[in-house]
Amino acid sequence: MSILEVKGLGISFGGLRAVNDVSFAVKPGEIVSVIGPNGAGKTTLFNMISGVYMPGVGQVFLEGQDITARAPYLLARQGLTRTFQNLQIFQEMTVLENVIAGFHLTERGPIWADLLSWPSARKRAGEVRNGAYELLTRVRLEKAAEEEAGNLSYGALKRLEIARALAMSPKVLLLDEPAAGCNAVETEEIDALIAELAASGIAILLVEHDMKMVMRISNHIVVLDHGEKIAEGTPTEVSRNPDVIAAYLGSEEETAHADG
Amino acid sequence: MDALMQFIFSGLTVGAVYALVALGFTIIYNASDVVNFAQGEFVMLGGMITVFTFEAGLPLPLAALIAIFVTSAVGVALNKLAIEPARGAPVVSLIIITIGASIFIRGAAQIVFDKQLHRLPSFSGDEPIHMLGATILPQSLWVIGGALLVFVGLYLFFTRTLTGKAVLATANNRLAAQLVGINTGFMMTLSFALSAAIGALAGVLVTPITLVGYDIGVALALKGFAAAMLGGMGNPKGALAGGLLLGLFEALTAGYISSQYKEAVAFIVILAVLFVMPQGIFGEKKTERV
Amino acid sequence: MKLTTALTTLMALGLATGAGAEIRLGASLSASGGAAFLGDPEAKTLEMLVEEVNAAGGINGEEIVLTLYDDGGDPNKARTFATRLVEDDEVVAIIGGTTTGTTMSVLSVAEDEGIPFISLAGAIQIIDPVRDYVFKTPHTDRMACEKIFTDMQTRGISKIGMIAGTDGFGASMEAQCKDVAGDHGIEILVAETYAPQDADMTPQLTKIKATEGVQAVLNPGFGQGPAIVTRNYAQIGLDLPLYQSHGVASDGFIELTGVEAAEGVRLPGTALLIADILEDGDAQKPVVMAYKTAYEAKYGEAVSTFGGYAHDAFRLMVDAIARAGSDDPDEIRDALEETRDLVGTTGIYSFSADDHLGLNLSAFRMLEIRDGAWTSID
Amino acid sequence: MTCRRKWIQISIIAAIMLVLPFFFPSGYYYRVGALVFVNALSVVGLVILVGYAGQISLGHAGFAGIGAYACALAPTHLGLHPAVAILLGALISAALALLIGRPILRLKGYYLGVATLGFGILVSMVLSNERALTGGPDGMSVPDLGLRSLLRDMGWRISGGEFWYGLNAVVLLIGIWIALNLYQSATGRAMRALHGSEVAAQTVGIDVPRIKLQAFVISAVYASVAGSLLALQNGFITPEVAGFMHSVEMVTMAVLGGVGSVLGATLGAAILTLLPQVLTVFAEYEQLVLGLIMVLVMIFLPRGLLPSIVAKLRGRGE
Repeated sequence: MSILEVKGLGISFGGLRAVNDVSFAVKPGEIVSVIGPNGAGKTTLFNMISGVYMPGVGQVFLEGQDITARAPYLLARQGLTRTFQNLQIFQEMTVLENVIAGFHLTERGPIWADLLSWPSARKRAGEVRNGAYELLTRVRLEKAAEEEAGNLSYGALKRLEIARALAMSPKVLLLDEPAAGCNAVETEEIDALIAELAASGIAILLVEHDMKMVMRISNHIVVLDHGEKIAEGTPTEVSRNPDVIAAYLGSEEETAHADG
Repeated sequence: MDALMQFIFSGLTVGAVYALVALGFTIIYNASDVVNFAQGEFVMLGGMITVFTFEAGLPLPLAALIAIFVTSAVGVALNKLAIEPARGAPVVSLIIITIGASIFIRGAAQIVFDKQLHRLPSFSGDEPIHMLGATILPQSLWVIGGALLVFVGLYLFFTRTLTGKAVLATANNRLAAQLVGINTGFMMTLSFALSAAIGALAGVLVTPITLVGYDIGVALALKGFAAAMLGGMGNPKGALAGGLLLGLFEALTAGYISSQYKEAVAFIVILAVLFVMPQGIFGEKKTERV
Repeated sequence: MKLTTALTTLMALGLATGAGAEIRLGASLSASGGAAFLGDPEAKTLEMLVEEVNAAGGINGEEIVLTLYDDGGDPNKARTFATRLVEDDEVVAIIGGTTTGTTMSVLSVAEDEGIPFISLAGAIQIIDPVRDYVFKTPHTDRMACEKIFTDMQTRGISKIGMIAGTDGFGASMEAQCKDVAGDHGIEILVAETYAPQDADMTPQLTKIKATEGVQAVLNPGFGQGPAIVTRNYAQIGLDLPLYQSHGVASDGFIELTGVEAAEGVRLPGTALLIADILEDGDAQKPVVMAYKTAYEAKYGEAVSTFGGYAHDAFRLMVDAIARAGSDDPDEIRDALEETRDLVGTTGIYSFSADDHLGLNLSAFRMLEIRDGAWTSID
Repeated sequence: MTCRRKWIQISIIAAIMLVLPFFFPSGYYYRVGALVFVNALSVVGLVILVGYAGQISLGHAGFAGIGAYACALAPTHLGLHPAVAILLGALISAALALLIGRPILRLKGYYLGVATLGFGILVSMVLSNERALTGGPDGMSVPDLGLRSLLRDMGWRISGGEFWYGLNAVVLLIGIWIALNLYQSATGRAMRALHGSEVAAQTVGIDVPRIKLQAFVISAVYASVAGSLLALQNGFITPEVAGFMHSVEMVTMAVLGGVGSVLGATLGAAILTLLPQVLTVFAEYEQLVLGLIMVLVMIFLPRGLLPSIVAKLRGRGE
């Protein structure tokens, strides 16, 4: 039984079809990667699934429930969350606070209790603080806990985003290029982290450019080109698919021309 | 019917004043993403300098030219001394800077000039023109014509000239603009000069109708800002439409509903429009990239 | 508690050393802001007159020290400055309050601290009910309405339209006029308003023009509004008599309006405006001429009624201090209340325990603009 | 921020409030102090809206106007005690903020600016035009709070200046305490999170419109209470209190001092309240100097006085 199911999803921007009729499913504990050349519509697909964009056609199901175009914060409350390709960090908060913010759903209480620093509010804050430390340790950022997040390196911020997403104990986690801009060591760390998360039962949907990583950790791969799904299958199946090879080669040629 | 025409003439006259101020907002916003709350002071300077040079004995056209030139220089100075050094500051800081600058200019004007009200003679006399059962002053036609002319000029500038497109590119992505060889610093200077010149021109045109004093800028800036936002900030079409609409709302409300609440009605309309169109009438909807 | 005692000791010390060969006067005026049009000539007048009096040897040999603050028309600031004048600058009397709002703020400080205060604002509530320490020099706007309505009656006008500014001056006078119109058999058929910085009033005037039976139009307001109203009035061809208020009683008004549009406009003004054509026997002529000549020579601009209010307030204060022979605030207050027949630019003042304005309608002169000049038609 | 830092900040301010009067040469300084506190109160509210949640308001004086006129009107028309009127004003402000906040807060940046500006202008217009009720532009008087005479009956005689200095100080301290509580709470963190990135805030389950609305309502209540206190201590109120310039003044105080920090905002309020008093020595150059200071601070200390100074000191220390 799949936890996340995408059926015939599509969207157009000003007459241009960015994504067209894409369907696939993710099971708990599974790592599904979406790959494709630049501009294939991967991030747009993510934005539709996570409620940032309203899909033109198609549906998204979470645990069998239709969640199409539902606001992101409601999806979060149902256990679906994501990270971002261009980082979306709470810059002026400390690293620890960023993760605590991820515990929002656990921590929130009546506003008057927050305003008056009522014991219940302080108790809640104390609890999530410990949880946040644990998560920071897990992504090895515990030493930077009190630093302003804006001061961290790119790779560290990528890990911070994952920690923040984990804070809300998601059932489905969408990771948009988690290893982009990371060095080999950092990539490996993230690699291991993702595998660990999947092992704990979280369904993971991944967009990633690092093909080695994708091939290594994915259970299932969806290939997009010009907004259309052109192939789907296990890493081995996909890597042998002639359409996929053509799409990648073609796009590289185009890129070469554009650069020249 | 005659009354309606009179209300419309009044609305167009006042609306053209707002539109001229709003057009000034548009240029600077297009080049720098800054809403310049000192825009009203440019209008004031245009009027005051013309009045004082004219009273000193210079012919009116020459006095107006001097005013426009001096005000442009003030605009450039504003950019160099206050806006450029604060590049990248958050919106609130920029609002404070331009409001601070407007207080400064006003403070200087009350010392350099005076605190009295002044008027210029109308360019084509005071004999009202009878049209469609209503009357309009020749000076109103000057103002309306001025607004239209500035609008057409700006429209062509931004869509047909390379420099105009370079100004837009500067606002859109400063770094990218620099990379393709646009002198972004010059574009900023140019847009402040142009914006100040348009403000000063507005001052020259409206002084025979609305009179000028050192403190007329705030009210004008507020109305011009509201008009620009109504039309959609950054678009000359929006500035013109926003200004004229705001003027018409006020005049028609004064004529048919209540003169006491004409501004209230105007603002309620603005709120309603923004509720439906959060980017104003002609504003572009921005899609957030994440 | 200790604090309080420490403070009072300190203040007592301050007072003791403060009382020397000088008389401390305070003023809070709106020399900038929306009412700068009024406050600016007031401030200039006070500064000029202090110089004048000190040059002539001061009051009973004591020099006047004027502390003048610009409250920008903000009542909150005015109150702070009033507190500062009383507590910190230790003045013995205050002149000021350009607008009714600022006056009301200063007034409560003056009353609480027992400092005589002469206001330069129009509203009747400043001196009605009479407060111990509060006086004022301008006519009330109610009197202006009465003067205008009386003139209308003599011309056989009984139905009028009104267009008023929404600033304090316009709104207050509009309300007073509505209040007293009935007493003079005047019916207000239509009442319109405009905001102080409006550029065009033709919609409102068109409505008035379209109202059946209107015989004249009255425009309470100050600043550019009345000038634009008068020009729009001519533009849409309204040929009914137009009455303006004392708020625009200055030569500047004719300049801003233009000679043609201003022709025939009537308003209640003071002797100051027609100084040149006052009859030689007129009691006010020497005072008015002296002030006008000195002011125009010093500042190079025409005198206005508002500067005249400050002039009168200063003269009243100096006269009272001289008669009191002391700079004790209470004695100055008593002397002020005993003022009899002091000739000012606005009128001839006589205060009493139940009249802290001391002017009657006779001080107002109905003026008409003819060929770009003021003429008296009383 | 830890709990300890919260109490350190509050203690510092309380200590300054207590010590200052020993250096006051005259009763006028109590008046200025009381004004500083009242302005600081509304600015602390703005810190929550602008500093925490990253939203703009150019019409917050509208709420101050509502608070002020509640204290002027409710006692005469409804027979309420002025102290109750403060609460009534706060309630009306909160309700109004709740009502208009939803549609307005969907707007961003300058569009939000013009919408809030419009709200402020509407309030001041109603106050100014409904002459029969509000006395129009000339304003109306406000009844005495009665607390001072109560103290007098209890044998504690203090001047009006001292009374308002003390009362406003206490209210401001409470206001600061609440703002600091909020800062380190779930709600406050959610506000700061959406300031950093609205879309990311959503992905952790934060109901962005709701949290924005909460910030708007809370800051409206601050402005309203500050307006009430101002009206009560002045004993007289005009529509200026709701005017555009007052809104701008509030935002300027917040930004000048450092809009992200409660302490900085308090400093900003102090400086901008004191400035016009100090600048009287410049006479007609006052406006010129004021404008110049605003521009210079924003250019050279873009994060506001306090945060910039703190950052500089830290930089030197390291």
